[in-house]
Amino acid sequence: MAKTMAPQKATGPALDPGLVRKLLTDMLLIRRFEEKAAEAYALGKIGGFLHLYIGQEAVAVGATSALRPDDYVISAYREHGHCLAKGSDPKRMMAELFGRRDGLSHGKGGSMHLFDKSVNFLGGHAIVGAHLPVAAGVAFAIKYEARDQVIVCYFGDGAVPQGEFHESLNLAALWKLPVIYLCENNRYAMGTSTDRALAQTQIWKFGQTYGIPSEKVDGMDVFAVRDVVGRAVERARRDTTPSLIEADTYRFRGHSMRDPAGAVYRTKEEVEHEKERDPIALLRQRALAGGALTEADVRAIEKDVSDRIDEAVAFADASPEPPAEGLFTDIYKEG
Amino acid sequence: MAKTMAPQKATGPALDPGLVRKLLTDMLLIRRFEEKAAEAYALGKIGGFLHLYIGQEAVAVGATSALRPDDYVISAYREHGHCLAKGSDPKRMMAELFGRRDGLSHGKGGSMHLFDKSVNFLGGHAIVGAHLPVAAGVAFAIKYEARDQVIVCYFGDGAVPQGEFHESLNLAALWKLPVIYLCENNRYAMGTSTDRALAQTQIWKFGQTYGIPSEKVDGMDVFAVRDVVGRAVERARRDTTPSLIEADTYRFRGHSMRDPAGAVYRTKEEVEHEKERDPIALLRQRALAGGALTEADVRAIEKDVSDRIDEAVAFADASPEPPAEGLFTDIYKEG
Amino acid sequence: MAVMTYREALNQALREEMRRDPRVFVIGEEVGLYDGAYKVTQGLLKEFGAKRVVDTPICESGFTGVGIGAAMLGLRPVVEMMTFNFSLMAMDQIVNTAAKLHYMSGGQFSVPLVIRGPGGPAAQLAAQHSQSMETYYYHVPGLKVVRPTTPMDAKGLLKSAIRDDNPVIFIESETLYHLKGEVPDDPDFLIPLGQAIVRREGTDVTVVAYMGMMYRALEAAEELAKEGISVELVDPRTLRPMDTETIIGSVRKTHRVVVVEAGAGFAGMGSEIAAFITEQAFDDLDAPVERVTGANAPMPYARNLEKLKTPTTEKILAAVRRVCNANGS
Amino acid sequence: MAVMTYREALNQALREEMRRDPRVFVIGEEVGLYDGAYKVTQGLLKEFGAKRVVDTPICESGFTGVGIGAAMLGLRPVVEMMTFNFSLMAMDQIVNTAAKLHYMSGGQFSVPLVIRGPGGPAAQLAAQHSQSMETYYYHVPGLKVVRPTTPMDAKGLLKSAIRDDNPVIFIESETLYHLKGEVPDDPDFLIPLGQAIVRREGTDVTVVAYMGMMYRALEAAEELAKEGISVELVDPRTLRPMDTETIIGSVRKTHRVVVVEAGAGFAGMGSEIAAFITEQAFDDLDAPVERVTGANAPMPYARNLEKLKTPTTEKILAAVRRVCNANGS
Ligand SMILES: Cc1ncc(C[n+]2csc(CCOP(=O)(O)OP(=O)(O)O)c2C)c(N)n1
Ligand SMILES: Cc1ncc(C[n+]2csc(CCOP(=O)(O)OP(=O)(O)O)c2C)c(N)n1
Ligand SMILES: [Mg+2]
Ligand SMILES: [Mg+2]
Repeated sequence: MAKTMAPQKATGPALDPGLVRKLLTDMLLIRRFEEKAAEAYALGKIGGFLHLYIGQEAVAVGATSALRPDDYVISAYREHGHCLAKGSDPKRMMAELFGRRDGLSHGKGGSMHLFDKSVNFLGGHAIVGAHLPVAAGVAFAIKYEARDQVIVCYFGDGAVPQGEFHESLNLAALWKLPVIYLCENNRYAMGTSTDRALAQTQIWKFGQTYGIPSEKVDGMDVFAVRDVVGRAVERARRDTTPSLIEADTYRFRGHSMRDPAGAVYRTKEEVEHEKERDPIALLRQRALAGGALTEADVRAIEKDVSDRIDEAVAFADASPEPPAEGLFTDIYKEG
Repeated sequence: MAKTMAPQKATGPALDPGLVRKLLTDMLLIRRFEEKAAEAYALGKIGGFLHLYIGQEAVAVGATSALRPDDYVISAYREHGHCLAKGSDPKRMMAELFGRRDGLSHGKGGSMHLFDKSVNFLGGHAIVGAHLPVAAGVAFAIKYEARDQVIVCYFGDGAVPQGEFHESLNLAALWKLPVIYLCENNRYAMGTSTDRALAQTQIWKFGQTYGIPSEKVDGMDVFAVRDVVGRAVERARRDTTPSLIEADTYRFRGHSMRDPAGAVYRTKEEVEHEKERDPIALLRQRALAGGALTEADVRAIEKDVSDRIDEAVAFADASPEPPAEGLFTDIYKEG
Repeated sequence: MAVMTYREALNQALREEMRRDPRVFVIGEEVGLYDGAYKVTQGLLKEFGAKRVVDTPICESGFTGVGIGAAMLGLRPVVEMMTFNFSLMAMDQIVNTAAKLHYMSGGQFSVPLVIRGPGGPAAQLAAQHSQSMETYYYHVPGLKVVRPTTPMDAKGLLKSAIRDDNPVIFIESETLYHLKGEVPDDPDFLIPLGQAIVRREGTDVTVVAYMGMMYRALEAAEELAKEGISVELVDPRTLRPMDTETIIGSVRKTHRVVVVEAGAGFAGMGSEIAAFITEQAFDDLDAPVERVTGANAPMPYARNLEKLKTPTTEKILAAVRRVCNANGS
Repeated sequence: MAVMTYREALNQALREEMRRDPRVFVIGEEVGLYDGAYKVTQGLLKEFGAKRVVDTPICESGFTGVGIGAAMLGLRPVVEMMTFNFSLMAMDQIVNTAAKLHYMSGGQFSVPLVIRGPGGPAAQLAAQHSQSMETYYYHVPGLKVVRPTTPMDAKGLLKSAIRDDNPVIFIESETLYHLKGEVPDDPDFLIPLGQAIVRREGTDVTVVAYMGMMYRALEAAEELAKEGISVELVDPRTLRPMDTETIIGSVRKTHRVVVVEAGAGFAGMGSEIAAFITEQAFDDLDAPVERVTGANAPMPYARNLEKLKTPTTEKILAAVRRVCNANGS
């Protein structure tokens, strides 16, 4: 019954220029969005915790490129990339980070709690492991109503030792729910490397035990992620089969803005070495080498993305504080 | 790193009459204790929930026979057998079930919460799954103090879908703790059969994923259990290696006294069929066939056990109610 | 009106709401094939099938999360906790996710979820299985908390809870399941959340109580009537939102209050009731608000100790007499 | 006496107790190699090694259970919750196992365990990361609950907690870690659990507050002194067992009380304090006990809303003025 596979490397189909453009744009959008967010944080315009996704962009963009707009996505607190990739408006996202009225949640959620119903982005959850059962519940509802959507649930390697990971895999497998659990294994949960947290560091293998199709993928290769997730989506859409995918990736920054990148738990050399696998650089290189894009195309994309992000920052800056009444609205939904 | 084995059947060494006598006595002691407890429950002398272990005696007795007296045991709420096998006094146990002053916990714990420090029996825990991390903690302390004890942690198939099972296996494996997780798979958690609760019904396989030595054993065969646990104990004592053991067993009675045996979730035929594997009958038969015991020996053992249990009931009956002050003692340990 | 047990009233509420709205489903341990550990869901599997009556493995956190996720998509799950003691396993899901999603998303998502099951003192189930769990939940903004005392309330309040767009903690009582009472047949009979009820009118003293304690308070009230003390009995029914108005109204009339609760008193259910009464009606009070609470101890197993743990009618009587003898200050 | 931060005082307490007793060890997420998410355990790994400073995977229920098991065997674990918000994941372990083992075993086993970490409002961490968690625990028989306000208390109370034979919930404050104060050097300096302290003597009104709220209350007291209102400030320090005597003593002197709490008020920390004061000192009160509490809402992210959520010095001032203007009834 267990359908398991050996770790997957990128497959190499001929590149479709339209697709490449889309992927590169989305990855750059995330990168620039977060660079600007980091600046704003330094200026005190963003408060609380800010967890940057920089380095992991290929996962969100590759995965989302395999989804339909009406499919669902849910994530943890390092979710800017997932939310942007799903098609959320960077202006409203940035305004949320700034804690402003025009933010996605009118400033009530902040960086860790982005929600965008208009693109079926279900948050933004800051308790490690807690959104995994919720994802199973979304898949349950999809199946209950016999719809043909799927949900992708992103989570970190840090959620794997948490019991809810196990409860969720069991329920998803037992009830055959159309959920794709996508673990972004960036090797660390804060300062804890996977080998100090897990007796089994090959995370995809946990799915095997439950008979869930389980694969590992190079999370720096946007096409590889797209392929693997694409297959999982197909299975889920066809007959509500769940999947577990482990994407090998790396965060280039610290855990949050409060954790310097070159922290005690990993070496500068390791970080520098991993940066050579920068997923955006890899895609750009491949696009140019294969002729899918020209240098001019890339420059135009970069310019366009920069403009959109500048616009987002200006929008956020101009948005007023949420009104005081906001403190007491949305606690309960009124009849 | 994963050391895994195929399901184990009984091995067949020549029977040691002393050992056979001990095993049969202990199994009968549990059986009679519980039969009398059931009677007392019907008479209203025992209240609350009463979960009988009848049918599973080979597991507790086989496992404990592989332990030293100073080893630890911890269990869930179906723990009379584990507590008795560990050497606790049936008189004080019965008095606890009766809610009397001379009970192990002076009547404060009851059937689901037996504790006996004098024999290193650590309870009696009624929240499914919750004692599994506690067992890891006991093993942690053993290792911390560089002692050579081990702990056996009994739990049901119903605890496997609970997240704490997963958290415990991971910690035990990651930190290499001398704990033996012994799952008594009696095929049902209340009215839920394992195939309706678990995507993976071969419970021993969960240990594999964590690289824990994992085995399955016929839980109706006291020698087979003794062997498998014996090897696990050896590993744990030698170099603090944890183990997961799945013992195939069956409860002959309902989930508790409130659940009639022939309930909706299983057939009468199934129950009758399983009763043919009665572990006590099997042992008796084997002992007689192999010449380890004579009919007279068996009768003497039965008589002796009956007397001890009658004594236990008389003791419990004669013990007074706990004093009213007991309500407020033992809430906090005083300096 | 039909006479039925509290258990049957709950069952009928579930049945009616499931018939009315295909988005309503029941999920939890033993709710289907076994017909419910306490038989509240009896017959539902047969009528509605396994799609809508979902047996779960033992994983409170997991299946509560499933309820939340399904509710986010617009279904209306009724999650059964076999007993509320086990809800501690799902505490994070309830407090950090269910209660906060609507707020954190700025109103984009809501969680129309009911979590129901028995809670409170049971019969000799000891420390881990016999606890008053409402104390853990009624503090939490974003949750509603209901404790129905009668069969009629059980039905009317459960139906309202299922139709409510917010997460509702609905705690029944094992010891009341067999209790009989009149229950309206009308499938649109609802009791709104957030309304207390005066169960017995009186003039001398207000007693606030619910669930099993209400019945003991009633007994006490009848006894006291013989002594010429007229007791007004108020049952909050919903603990959050609390109908402070009805309670304060009664206090302004009687000037004396006893609050009864089954659980351990220190920082328990009655603390808030005592506090807001004093805050809002201080000048109307002729005596301090007295609390009659369970002993400040875990629940012991032994029958005699268990009896000492839970408030008796005698303790209520004594407290009422005390506040009535206090001279107005 | 040395001047050090609250964080350093906690660190020193851990260090001294670990030196004193080899059974004491620290366990939790990031306590070792990372030196603690909030650096409270800084340097401990270096001094005591990985055996006694144990980094865990993220599994609050699991490692809390490990603490309980180790404590049953006589070790004295100090479990760090990275923040107390995450303790909801371990709620069942804490409430159903740690708090009840001693009782259920009739005194045979005990659980000398400290669970510590920051809790309470933080800076723009929003609904899931910024909550006053003491409310969930101080109700539970079998637990002790401590909230230290000053560096000296942080040290003296943590040392007592570690030496205590019972499970102690020890909730620090993220926003106070940098606060400096005098701390005795004596490694046997202890502050007993269960003793409140009068932080400022006064005659007109008693203000009960702790942690961050105590500092706002102090500010208010100084302001009020200028108006001729003399405020007595009482800090309970330990919430369970609560030193009701000291608090009641102060009330009998001042006849007026304001209770301040950071968390959402309804059924929060202050409810019990208000309730027992009224119960025990009703005739001494010249005004109802006022509660100044956090708004009854989840914590919003936006800075301006966050400010509105938590009680300000202004709100305390207003409440004190109100109770002082109330005429004795
Ligand atoms: C239940 C819980 N425990 C602890 C934390 C604190 N915490 C926040 S993020 C984090 C590390 C998570 O790592 P991982 O899941 O690998 O995600 P990554 O940060 O690498 O994206 C921890 C421990 C939390 N938010 N929730
Ligand atoms: C956390 C929790 N959920 C639910 C229950 C109610 N309950 C008690 S026993 C039980 C079944 C457990 O089955 P299993 O673990 O297989 O043990 P067995 O009864 O077969 O010995 C359930 C659901 C509980 N005690 N704890
Ligand atoms: Mg990670
Ligand atoms: Mg079972």
